[in-house]
Amino acid sequence: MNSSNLINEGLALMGFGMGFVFVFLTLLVVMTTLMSRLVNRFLPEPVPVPAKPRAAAAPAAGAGDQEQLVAVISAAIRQYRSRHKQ
Amino acid sequence: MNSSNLINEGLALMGFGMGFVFVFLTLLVVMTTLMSRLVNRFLPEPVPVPAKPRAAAAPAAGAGDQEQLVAVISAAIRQYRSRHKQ
Amino acid sequence: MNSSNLINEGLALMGFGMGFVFVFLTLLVVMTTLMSRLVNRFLPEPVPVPAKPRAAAAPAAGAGDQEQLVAVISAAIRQYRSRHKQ
Amino acid sequence: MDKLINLFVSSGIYQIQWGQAVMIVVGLGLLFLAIKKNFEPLLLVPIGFGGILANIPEAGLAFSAVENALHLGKPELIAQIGQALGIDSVDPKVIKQAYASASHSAHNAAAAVAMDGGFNNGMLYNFYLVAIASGAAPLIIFMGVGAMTDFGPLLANPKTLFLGAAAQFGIFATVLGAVGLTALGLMEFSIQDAAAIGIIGGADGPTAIYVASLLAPQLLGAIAVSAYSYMALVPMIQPPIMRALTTPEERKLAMTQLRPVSKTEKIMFPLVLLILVAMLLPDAAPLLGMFCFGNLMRECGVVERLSDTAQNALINIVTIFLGLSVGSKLSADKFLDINTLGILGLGIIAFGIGTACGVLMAKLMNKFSSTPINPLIGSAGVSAVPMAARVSNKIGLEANPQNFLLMHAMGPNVAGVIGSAVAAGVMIKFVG
Amino acid sequence: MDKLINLFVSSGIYQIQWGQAVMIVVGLGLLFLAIKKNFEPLLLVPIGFGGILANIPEAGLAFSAVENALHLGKPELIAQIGQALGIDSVDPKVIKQAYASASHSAHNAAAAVAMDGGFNNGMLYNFYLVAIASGAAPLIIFMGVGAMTDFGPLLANPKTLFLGAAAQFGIFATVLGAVGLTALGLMEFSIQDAAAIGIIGGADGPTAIYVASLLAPQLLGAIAVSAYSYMALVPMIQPPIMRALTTPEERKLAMTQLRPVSKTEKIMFPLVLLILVAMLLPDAAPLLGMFCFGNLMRECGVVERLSDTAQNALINIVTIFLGLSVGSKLSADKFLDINTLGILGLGIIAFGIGTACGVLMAKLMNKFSSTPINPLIGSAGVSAVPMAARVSNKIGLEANPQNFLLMHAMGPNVAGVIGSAVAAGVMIKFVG
Amino acid sequence: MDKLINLFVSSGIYQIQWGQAVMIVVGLGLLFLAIKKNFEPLLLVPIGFGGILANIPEAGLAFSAVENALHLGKPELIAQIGQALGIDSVDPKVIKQAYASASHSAHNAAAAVAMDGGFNNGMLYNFYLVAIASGAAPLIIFMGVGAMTDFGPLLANPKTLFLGAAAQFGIFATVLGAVGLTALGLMEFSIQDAAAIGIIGGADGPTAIYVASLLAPQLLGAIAVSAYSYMALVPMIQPPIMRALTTPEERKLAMTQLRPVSKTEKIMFPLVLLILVAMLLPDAAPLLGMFCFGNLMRECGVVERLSDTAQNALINIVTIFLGLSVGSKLSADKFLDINTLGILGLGIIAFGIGTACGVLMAKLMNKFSSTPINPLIGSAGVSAVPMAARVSNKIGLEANPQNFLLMHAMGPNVAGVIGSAVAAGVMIKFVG
Ligand code: NA
Ligand code: NA
Ligand code: NA
Repeated sequence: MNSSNLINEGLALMGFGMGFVFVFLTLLVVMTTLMSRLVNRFLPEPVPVPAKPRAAAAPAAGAGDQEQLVAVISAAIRQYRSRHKQ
Repeated sequence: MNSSNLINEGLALMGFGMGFVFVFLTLLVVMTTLMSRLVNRFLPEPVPVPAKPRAAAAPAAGAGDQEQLVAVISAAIRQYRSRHKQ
Repeated sequence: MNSSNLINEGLALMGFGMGFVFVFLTLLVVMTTLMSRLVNRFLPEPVPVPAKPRAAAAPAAGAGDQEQLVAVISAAIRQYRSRHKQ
Repeated sequence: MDKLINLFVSSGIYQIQWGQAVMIVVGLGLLFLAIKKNFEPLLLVPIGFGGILANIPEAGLAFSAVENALHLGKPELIAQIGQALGIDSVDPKVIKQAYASASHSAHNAAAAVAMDGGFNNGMLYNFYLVAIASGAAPLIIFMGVGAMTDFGPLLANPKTLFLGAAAQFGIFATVLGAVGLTALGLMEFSIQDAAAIGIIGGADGPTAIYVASLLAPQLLGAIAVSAYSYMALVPMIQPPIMRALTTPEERKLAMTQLRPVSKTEKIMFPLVLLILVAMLLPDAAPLLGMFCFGNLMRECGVVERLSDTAQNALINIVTIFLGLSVGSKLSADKFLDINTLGILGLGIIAFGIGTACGVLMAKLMNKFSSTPINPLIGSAGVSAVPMAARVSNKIGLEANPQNFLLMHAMGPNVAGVIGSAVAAGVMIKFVG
Repeated sequence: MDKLINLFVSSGIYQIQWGQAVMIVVGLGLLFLAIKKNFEPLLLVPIGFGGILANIPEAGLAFSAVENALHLGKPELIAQIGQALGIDSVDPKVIKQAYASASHSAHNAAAAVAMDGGFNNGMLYNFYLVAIASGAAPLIIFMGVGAMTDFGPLLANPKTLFLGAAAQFGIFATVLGAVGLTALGLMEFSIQDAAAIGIIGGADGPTAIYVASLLAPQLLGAIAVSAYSYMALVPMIQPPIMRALTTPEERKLAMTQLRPVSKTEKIMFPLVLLILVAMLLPDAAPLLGMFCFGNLMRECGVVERLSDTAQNALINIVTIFLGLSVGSKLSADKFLDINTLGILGLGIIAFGIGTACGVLMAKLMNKFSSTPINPLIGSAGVSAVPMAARVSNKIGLEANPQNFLLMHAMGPNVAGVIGSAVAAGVMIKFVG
Repeated sequence: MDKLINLFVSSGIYQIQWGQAVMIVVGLGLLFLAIKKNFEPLLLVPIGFGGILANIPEAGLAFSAVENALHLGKPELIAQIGQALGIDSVDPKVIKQAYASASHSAHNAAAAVAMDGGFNNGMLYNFYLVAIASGAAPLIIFMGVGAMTDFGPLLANPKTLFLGAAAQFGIFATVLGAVGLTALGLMEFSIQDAAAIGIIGGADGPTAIYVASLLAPQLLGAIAVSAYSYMALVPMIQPPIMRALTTPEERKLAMTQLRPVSKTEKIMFPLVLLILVAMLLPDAAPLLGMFCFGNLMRECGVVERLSDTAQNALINIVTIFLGLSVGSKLSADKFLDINTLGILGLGIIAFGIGTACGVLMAKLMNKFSSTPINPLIGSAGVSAVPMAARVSNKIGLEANPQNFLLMHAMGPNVAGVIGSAVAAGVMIKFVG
């Protein structure tokens, strides 16, 4: 590679690189701000979850958890397969 | 593999499997019970071995330990070789 | 290998081996003694370095450290290259 | 400008496939269950996170060099890989199938071509090779579990081993269920698949992962997720079954206090178990051998520092990589399959049947035993240590607030671990 | 007598080359800086020691089996290695070059010939293969760093992410500097080399090592030494630049107190970041994925034992081997090169430009922001956590003894870690 | 029915060979010595347990894929393996011998055939490859030992290094003994075997394992068991020799108090030792390099977290796998050999001669030294840290209850570690 090519590559890398870093971090600012707002509106000041002993915490799981688990995954699979009919 | 074959395989696996699990655990019950009886008869209520500092514990080893070590291993080797004469 | 050869090898290994071990450890005695003398003369009774919290310790590095780093390494490279001119 | 387009074209937004998006949501769902619902978080946090990583479009973290080359490589390279595998096709899908069933040598030849072409194994794929394909991680975790297990209650009442045996019926019933579903044409499980699925009923994570990695690696993700999820759900799954199969009188039954167990007995037990394994079922030797080794380190009292490390630093390190490696099997093409639903369904059936058989066995033993046996401790035979024993205790306390069954239930509970490892050995022996 | 001569002829004293002696002194110098001047000792002690080991004459600890065979083997063996690499020469130097650029298969073929001839990889070379060439060690350390990172200050003031972005300009300016030096004929860097050198400006050790291992493994030693040395020198490099670019009034600026951040936000943040990486820059997925995973383990509160291990036993073990492996790249033939000087020079420029851009960005943001932003926190955007934030705090206290900037500077400080990992992903994408 | 028969035919009870049964008993014996007699339990518990695992019939845990294929494979597969090794025979025994002495490439070719045939390395064999064949485990343990070693007493009185040198005579006398036994036709040891056996006299476990893995891997099991057993027996072996060679007056001799040693000296010492190794004996560089690295981490005071990890989590993890790997060499076909008895016999002679030479050297030095040297500290030169130093102290106290020799004996004790590592380097250099 001759040297002007190399310099061009360097300039391109700088341009794209800094551009991408700014775009990425800007999006991160936006998404983080949004996330914080949503969390503070819909899950406001959550009672600080003390690391409860697990024995106590586990049974607290709602009775519907297992149906929920299967339901969620089966919905996912159904939707996936409906798109990928062979 | 056709499906009846597969079912047969499943049934065989279940039969042998559960059978083996029960045989194995029954033997374990027998051996464990036997072991506990032997231990409690011949090594009754061993003075609870406090994790002695090793310096103290090591010299407690009987003076015959080294002969014992060599004796046991050489007996083993002798017996083995007497069987496997080439 | 016939057995007298093997014995000779063993004797040679013993001679060279013990010789080398003594030479090595003698040199280590000499160098250690020398090192201790140098340390005790030129870096006498160093104020016991308490494991300072790093935050405090780091800024204590003299201001010339960075020039020093580059200088030392560049001197090394220069000297190396002057010898290895292709 | 080319570069900008290139950047966008190879970005996740442009390239993401529907399945990957779905699986990222599934991964987030597992994290939610682990973090907010306390579903076995030690495993499900790494598994869920690994599942998300595995589905990042274009990153190929969960794929081997060959898979990455087939996805991104030029046609000539793909054709070369096909040749290395001994097939003529240039269709990546065909080649991928051939690769999945290739012999060790053909596998290596294909990998060499892919690497010569500049492709590499993804990070998670390497973790999988080292942690799971080698068999090491589940065995090391089992050693740690052994170092955490107290066989005292079992030694005080060895008969409870029968409860650990009975509860394994869930495993084999599930095998039958899996082959039944296949016979009915609803699923497509081989006998190996069925055996690996059945082991979910053993309620023992490392055993399930070990067996699945040997018998049905392509199902490993679904099997591990299912096993750990249902273990977390034991407090929901078991009580109704236990109540249905027992009368209030039976549940009130008080058991006689356990005799003290001497140190020597505890040291001897892992050795007795090991000898029995050596004599009867060599195929269970890796699993139960490491388990007994961990337990011997715990009980012998002269290697505390090794025992501590096995229970802490080592098991934690291995858990992190085991979890991420299992997550690597949650890539959309492997997980989003009707079989996964079958596995989830069969898994819960296995737990239910195992629980029921344990309770029924306890009722039977109570009939013939000189000392009373509360049927509620039978359900602990499925293992899921120590959750199942706690469930027995809780249901017992509901019936009789003076009746503490916890220590009594720990016997069948640890017996269940042995029982499912034995069942695993039988599976490996017969269909491995 | 033969043996005695043989012993002397193969001893270090007889065989040492000038370059090896110089590098042993350099290794001792690094140890001096680490131990007496507290230059990032956790890395520079193993690196310096590894550097000495790598230069022990005749020991070949840092060399592969092939390199050792080329150095010590008989002519026939050397010729065979040449044939395995597909070249006709019997000149070890020519063969060595061919080996360095050989394909995966040719590499393996040469290694097989060397091992058949009785040569083996050196100890440090094996460490390098396992720790760095596999990519594992920097990623595991990054996971540990994630587990040690508190994103609270960043979440309280997300705008500070822009400071972390601006400071990455040092990276790309350095790339330009490296290609400039090459264009002027002073150095010989490829664009890959330039990119790897630029990452020094990210002030983040594991990221620099990860990128260098992918783009320019032959420069890895110099890049790692440079990165860690300058990170240690941050308290010397940054203050003059910060003072030059700010007025005393600006430095006195007090910032409003940070709002409290909820647990849920902290749990969500690594997931938000992960999704963004997944959508926009898959090439940064290994680095930022492991970082986010570590942070999620820290914040989720249900896997403390894994988080503890990631922050202690695991990261320490990996650091030991990472350091020794980096040291293996300090062998004289790789390190004593004019390029190393270029890397050292460019590295410090990168730090300076990054610092300056961070400060200038903070001044700009202060103009448009509703709440005041002290420009001194901009310099923390280069990362070098937590040293750069401490520098911001210290310079701030000099100007206004009531003004504690530490927590405010932690936001850009951790943002700088994300920023340089993103920059690393871009580099890998475009020139990898 | 077939399956039942199959299960029984492949069970341990049916298949066990006499040798395996014997070795299981030997393994139980080692566990007994470790647990009840406190014989170096940290190593002998894993070694003994590994020995049992290695002898489980049909499990093949200690065998490579090729060995397993030769034992269990069909005749065609066995013939193919023979071809891969370049021999025409179909006799598994002949093929096994060819495999044991095959070149690296032939070894790999045979392994590929075996794996294509569905056979895999056993678990313990894999542990052995990673831990010992790679050389890593003994070196990492030596690093940890370095991090645990205080060279203060040695630095206060460097002359004691001569005692560490003299005690190595046991090593070389044993080499001579081994070749003598071979010359007499009683045993069949090559010069490599003899060298590896001699190292038992170094009374240093990791050094013995490292040397044996390089020079005589087939004897590794017997050498390691012998080394650790005799180290545990030091309190029995040494006292009679020490008493026989000294007069009561000599034993009463009081030594002058040791001067304090500065921090800087302690930091410099590992570097001085490293440089000397680099200049004189590159073959000892891996062993002594890692040892010095561990010691530098300990003394430099700036990397406590690395030093802690090297002394705890890391050394414990490696010890577990090192022990199991050594155990894998206790399979009946390797261990139950007349040579093993020779090794056990020679090992104890080595300890005895080393002890005697140390004491005699101390007596000699006492003649020429300005300060008094109690001959009892000479025996500590065999290493076996810290047991041998404690023995010196104990025998000294018997003669003179006011005379505490412990710290004086620590000097030769750690000198013995250096001495045997140097001897190991010489062995590797000359016969490796
Ligand atoms: Na179970
Ligand atoms: Na940065
Ligand atoms: Na020694």
